[in-house]
Amino acid sequence: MTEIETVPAAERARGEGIAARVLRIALTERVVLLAVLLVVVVVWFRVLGAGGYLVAPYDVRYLGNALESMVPFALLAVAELFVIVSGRGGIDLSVGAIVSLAGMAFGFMVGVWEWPLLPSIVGCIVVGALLGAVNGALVAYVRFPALIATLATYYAYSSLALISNGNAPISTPPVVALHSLTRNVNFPEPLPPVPLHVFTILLPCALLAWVVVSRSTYGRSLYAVGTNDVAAAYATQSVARTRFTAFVMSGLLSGVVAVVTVGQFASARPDAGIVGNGMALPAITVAVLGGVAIQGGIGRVGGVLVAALLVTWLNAGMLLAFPEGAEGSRYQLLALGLVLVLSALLNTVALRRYGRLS
Amino acid sequence: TQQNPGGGGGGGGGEDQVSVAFVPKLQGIPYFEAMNTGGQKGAQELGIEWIYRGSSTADPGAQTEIVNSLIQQRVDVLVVAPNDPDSMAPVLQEAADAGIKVMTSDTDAPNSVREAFVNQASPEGVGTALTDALLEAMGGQGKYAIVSCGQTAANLNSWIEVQKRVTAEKYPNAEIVDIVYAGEDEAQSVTMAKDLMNAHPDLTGLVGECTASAPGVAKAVTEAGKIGQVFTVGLGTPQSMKQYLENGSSSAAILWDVEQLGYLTAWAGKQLASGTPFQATNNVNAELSAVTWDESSKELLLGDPLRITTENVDQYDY
Amino acid sequence: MTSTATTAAAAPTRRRPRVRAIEGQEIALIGVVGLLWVVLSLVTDTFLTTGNLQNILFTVAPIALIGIGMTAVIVTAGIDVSVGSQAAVVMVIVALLVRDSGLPFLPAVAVAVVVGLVLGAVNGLLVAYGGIHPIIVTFGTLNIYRFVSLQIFGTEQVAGVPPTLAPIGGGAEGKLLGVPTAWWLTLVLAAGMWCYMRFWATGRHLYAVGGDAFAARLAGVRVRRRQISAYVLTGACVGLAACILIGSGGLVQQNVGTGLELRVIAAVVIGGTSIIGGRGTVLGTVLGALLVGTVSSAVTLLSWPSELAQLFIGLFILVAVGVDLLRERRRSAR
Amino acid sequence: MGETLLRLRGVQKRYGGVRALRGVDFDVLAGEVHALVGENGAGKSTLIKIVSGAEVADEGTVEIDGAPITGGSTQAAMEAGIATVYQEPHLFGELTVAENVFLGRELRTNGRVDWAAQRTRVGELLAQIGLDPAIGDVRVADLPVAEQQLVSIAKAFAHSAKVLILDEPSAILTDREIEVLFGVVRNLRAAGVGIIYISHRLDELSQISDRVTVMRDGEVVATKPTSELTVRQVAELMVGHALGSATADRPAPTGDPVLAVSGLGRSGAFTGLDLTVRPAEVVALYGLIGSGTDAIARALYGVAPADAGTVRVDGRQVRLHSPQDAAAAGIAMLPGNRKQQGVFANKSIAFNISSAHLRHLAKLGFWFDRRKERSIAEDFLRRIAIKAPDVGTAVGALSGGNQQKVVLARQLVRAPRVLVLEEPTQGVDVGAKEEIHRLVLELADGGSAVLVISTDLPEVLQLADRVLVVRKGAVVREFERGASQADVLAAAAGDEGETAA
Ligand SMILES: Nc1ncnc2c1ncn2[C@@H]1O[C@H](COP(=O)(O)OP(=O)(O)OP(=O)(O)O)[C@@H](O)[C@H]1O
Ligand SMILES: Nc1ncnc2c1ncn2[C@@H]1O[C@H](COP(=O)(O)OP(=O)(O)OP(=O)(O)O)[C@@H](O)[C@H]1O
Ligand SMILES: [Mg+2]
Ligand SMILES: [Mg+2]
Repeated sequence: MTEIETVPAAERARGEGIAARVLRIALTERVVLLAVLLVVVVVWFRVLGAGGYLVAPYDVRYLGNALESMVPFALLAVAELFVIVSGRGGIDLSVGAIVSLAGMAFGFMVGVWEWPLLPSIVGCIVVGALLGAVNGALVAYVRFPALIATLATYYAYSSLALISNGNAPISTPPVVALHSLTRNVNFPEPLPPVPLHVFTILLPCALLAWVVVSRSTYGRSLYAVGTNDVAAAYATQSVARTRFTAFVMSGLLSGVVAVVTVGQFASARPDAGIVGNGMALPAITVAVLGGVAIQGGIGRVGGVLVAALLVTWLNAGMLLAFPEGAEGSRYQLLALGLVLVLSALLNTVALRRYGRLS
Repeated sequence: TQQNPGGGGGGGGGEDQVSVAFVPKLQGIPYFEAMNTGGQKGAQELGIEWIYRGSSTADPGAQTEIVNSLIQQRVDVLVVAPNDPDSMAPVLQEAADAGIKVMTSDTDAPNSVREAFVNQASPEGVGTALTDALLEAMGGQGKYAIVSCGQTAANLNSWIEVQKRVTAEKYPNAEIVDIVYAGEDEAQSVTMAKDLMNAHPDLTGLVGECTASAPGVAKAVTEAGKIGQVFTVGLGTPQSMKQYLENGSSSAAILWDVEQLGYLTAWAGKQLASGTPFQATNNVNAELSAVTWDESSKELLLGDPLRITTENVDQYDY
Repeated sequence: MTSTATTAAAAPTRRRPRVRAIEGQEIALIGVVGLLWVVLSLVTDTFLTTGNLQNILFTVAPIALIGIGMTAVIVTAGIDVSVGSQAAVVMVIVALLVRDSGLPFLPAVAVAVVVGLVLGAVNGLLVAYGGIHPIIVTFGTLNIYRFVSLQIFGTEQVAGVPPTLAPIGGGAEGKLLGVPTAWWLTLVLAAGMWCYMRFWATGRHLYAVGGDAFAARLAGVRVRRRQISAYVLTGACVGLAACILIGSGGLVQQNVGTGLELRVIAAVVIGGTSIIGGRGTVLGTVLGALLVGTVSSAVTLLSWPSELAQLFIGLFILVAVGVDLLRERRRSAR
Repeated sequence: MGETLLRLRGVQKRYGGVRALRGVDFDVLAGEVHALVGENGAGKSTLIKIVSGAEVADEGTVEIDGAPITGGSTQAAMEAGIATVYQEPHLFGELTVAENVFLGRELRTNGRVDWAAQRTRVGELLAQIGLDPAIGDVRVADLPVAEQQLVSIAKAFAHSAKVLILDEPSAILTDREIEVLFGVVRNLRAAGVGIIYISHRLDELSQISDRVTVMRDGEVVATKPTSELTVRQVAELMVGHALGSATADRPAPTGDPVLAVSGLGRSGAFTGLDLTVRPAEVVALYGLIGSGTDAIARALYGVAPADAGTVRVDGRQVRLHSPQDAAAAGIAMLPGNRKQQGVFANKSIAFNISSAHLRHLAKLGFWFDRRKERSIAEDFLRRIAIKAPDVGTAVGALSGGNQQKVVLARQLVRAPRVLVLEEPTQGVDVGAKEEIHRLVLELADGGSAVLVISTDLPEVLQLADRVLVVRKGAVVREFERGASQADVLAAAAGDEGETAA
């Protein structure tokens, strides 16, 4: 993907030793850096486990299980990739709220109006896309700063989700039955059981997103618009539509996540996407960790997915390493914060070391 | 399955003692810490291992991850106070499939495979106690409002239903004028309580529905200088209510003996693990000599709620 | 920036807009807030009561106070999403000191401010010298500071905090001439900051840094020092706000401050501060906070379901910023 | 001429792999104007950035008045008496003119900024460079570009400097503004200030400079008194080889007009524009900055659509409401502001060239054909000597001239019927300039219509078959090939007394 190459060509042209090259790639290619980190994390926890420092084996079975919690964040991080790459401070704070609201819509379709499954899923995703389209219209056409528009819709959507069913979750039998969407599928040993929706939802969506971002003409204009929208306009790109579409994609993926969460929770919760710290901040964090540059025009689906996997398995390990009370979930916070800041620092070092143009 | 020698806290499956794991809704609020204390006490006396693990936010997703880690740990008994009963049901199913005995405590997951629910007090009991305590202070009449917490919290909502009914039936001259949701946020509940007092100048009562808003409404009354005009009761933990009980801004805190609830949970866990069936009434310990078991709903009932006032507040160190 | 003007064809030297003392956005806001207050006073007989106004002002104070720092940060094209976690750290430390070591008022405030300064400085240094985008830095520290505060809490929350800080709390002691002292404090600081950002050289430099940091550096502006100062100031404001939030004591929960950052940012952007930096004033921020506070209390006063509050806040953000957008567009169209 | 004010010895600077400076020695004497010229990427700006503290030299020394300055602090450099106008004007739209002029070095009385003093001082400065003194407290964002550039020059005169550096100040100035500039420069020289003057307009050197230093590939190839050099010699030193004469006399174009514009207008910008360009014809629109030529270009390309009149391409009337419309009609445009409107700096050459042809490069309507993209880019890399190792190189790593070639290449991928060029060689060195002219004429010879919009008069006269002079948004005169500079300039400037803005 030379189009997001940031290392001066002269750099590559200059003769350099293998070791130096490896170091350079590890430091400048976010995906590689993350992959390395991922291996380190897994190996490290295996070692801890072997040394008896974990309260339970950190084995493939457990890692397979952990994937369940990865799916929403991976998808939402990809959603953030679209909007952040689209540039001019693109960001979507409303994804969590969209998950809540679209999820409630899904709940009504399946659980109250008793639509069949497929139409309901489509319906849910469409609702998500529409909510995203509102953001897109505000940002791309009315030209609100993305942070402001999505902050506003975050508030609005969350409150609508709560009002929609008088604060109550929807968990009628048809909704409860949806849990089968996210059941584990077993494989012959030594393969671990893996949540079904990793195959039915995460991988297809990720592949689709990759094609759109990295292999389609839309992806090209997305990067162009995100890098320099004035130049993009002169290069006959329709800037507004490209940005708009990015937000629609974000909403659409949030709709998909809504389906997943309703399945996972076996109920449509009006606060699904906003309880605790909400889903938006973690998703943005994962996206950024995955190498999506806040100033736009830079970022890859691959990086984001690896980042999501890294965070998931790191968190899973933390729970076994710090069994006492809330220690586990606390150290998850610390780890996430440190990984984020340190990897960003590494980038700075890399850029200072290898030079970054404009 | 691989063993892990002396795995920190020796969680690992089936060896030495019975391990009972309790997952609270969230960590770091006195309520569940007290349950933990009681649980540990119980574990000591009953010779079982007590594991206590929770998230720092009341977030169903986070809770599921924790439960997964405990399933992975192959504990013998898993006890959960679910943030979201519906979403917990399937997870409990997975635990059961992994051969773990599952139960709920403090909050139930009705349509789940749990084999027992340790119920601190019936919604009926709590709702009535709250209403009675408040209207006693209000002189059996007047307008009052409820500051609840999470909009979706199942058991809070069930108590509120009872309060509505009891008020209507028992206190014709009393009226609930508003119900607001402040989240699990004390500062927010203070603000909203003040808003309510401003919105209804003739308001004479406030209920803090959870351990965050109970002290919250009392603080609001104190700051508004309306002690004696506006009475509050709430579902608060003794130490956090103490100062307000003493300055009179709170007439009473409704709760139950949380440590005993923890103890009972541990005891029930042991029973399940050893396959001993529950009796109609069970003698658990000195304080809990007659805990009733309802076979149909598979519920252990701790007993009647406590009314905590200046007299008895110092008996509780949480 | 120069590009903004490429559309402007030769405009005659006369009728050129001078810079005004109060920006259009602030006028618009004063209008909106004023209108809202008038309407509420008319439709409810409970809005225009000292009790209610005091409550609004007191609730708004911490948001506006942190907003003062946040305005500076956002004007330098930065952002600080860690303020909520910062507040948690300060509050637990101060609450424990006040309760367990009986720390008196002034020292307590001093401690709060110092802790805030330190937390802010960490952000500032990472932004200025770490060369990391502010939103990344503060997302990181958001998690880290939350961890720190939880570790200090331990398994407990801090209950039974004595009313040491009541003089700036929400109670009767916290009033001066019937107005919450917390609000006086906010007003004084806001006024000071307003003058600083308008008349002091380094204050103006904040705008230059936000406009184009590299160009500012070429012009001899101490870019890094300005960036750091903005985050440090925010930390200090968080310190003070924390004291207000502890106020007349009572309970400090482990989840204090969650979501605070969004409320503050909302106030700042409603106040007309450009999220891409280089533009904005403290006055706008205070008005923005006032608007948000009024809306959420109004919802209760009208006994509408409380979850509607957020809906209206969302809409008001769009309205307030929309007005600003139109104004901007007309200006650049000239 | 006085003693040495500025002395550089063995200065080296590397950007990642690029060696921008390889051991440069350079002196500036008191009271001299020292011209610094070189091809794009020769290292001029880098040298300047080091002297002014914006960058730190890897090796070598910089002395002011014999006192070595440690680089890396623009503050320190300024205190040492160095004032700089950078290549791209750096102004702050939200700050007033006065605040911009004194930014970082405000006039203070006991600590506080002395706004009154600044206002009076800025008034004088603005008057000096022929601007309305009253605009001192106007937001810069509210000024037209030309005035902004002048403001950025006023900035450099604001403080009494020992050494004044002007990096291509004339690049976007009109000739009469340049005259104002020269006037001020001469006064400063007389006052004993040492001035470094960077420009690609070699014809300026003889008017303003005392000595010339020529750089090539990060090295100084010559430093001589201006009097001892002809423009041609300088140019040859820059490129390192003898130059062929560029002026092509081309057959008089014939045939039906490719581009026919009638009554075109946009309120507030220009009115009643009639013009036709025949196949293989190059027509130039010449006007001072602010005359409206840029608006005409944007209207023809649909960026800022016209609100009156019609445009026909090959006889068909076309609707131009967006660049897409223009492209569909066969109109391509080379935008005037390379940095803002042209390049995707951190993206590859291939990306930059293909970016205007995504649909053209699509399979099945959405799949992007990266192989085709690559081959097209490599083809251009060969055809027009773009100095880059491969098409994967990030465009930001190239110097101005090479960036310009890439942006031009983008317009040539599908030979357009009409090519609109806005300032095609702004800030581009003679070598690259020749190259770009050759490409443009090639395209024209292929039967396309070319419309050049430039404020670089020699270029206009050299390139165009016909020159239309635009003033105040209307065509005031037309010249055939061979018109004299003086006539055209006079027509463009109009009668004395009115401001260039
Ligand atoms: N920030 C940078 N990072 C990497 N390389 C750079 C940077 N700035 C300049 N260069 C490289 O250093 C060399 C000198 O650039 P410089 O801008 O000094 O040339 P110049 O003489 O000013 O050219 P021009 O006449 O186009 O302004 C060029 O090869 C350029 O690509
Ligand atoms: N973004 C940057 N990239 C590279 N170098 C920088 C950057 N910002 C500053 N510097 C270098 O560090 C020096 C000091 O930073 P700057 O003057 O911008 O802020 P400052 O407050 O003066 O920093 P300090 O307090 O460390 O002097 C600058 O003169 C410049 O050489
Ligand atoms: Mg410095
Ligand atoms: Mg240059």
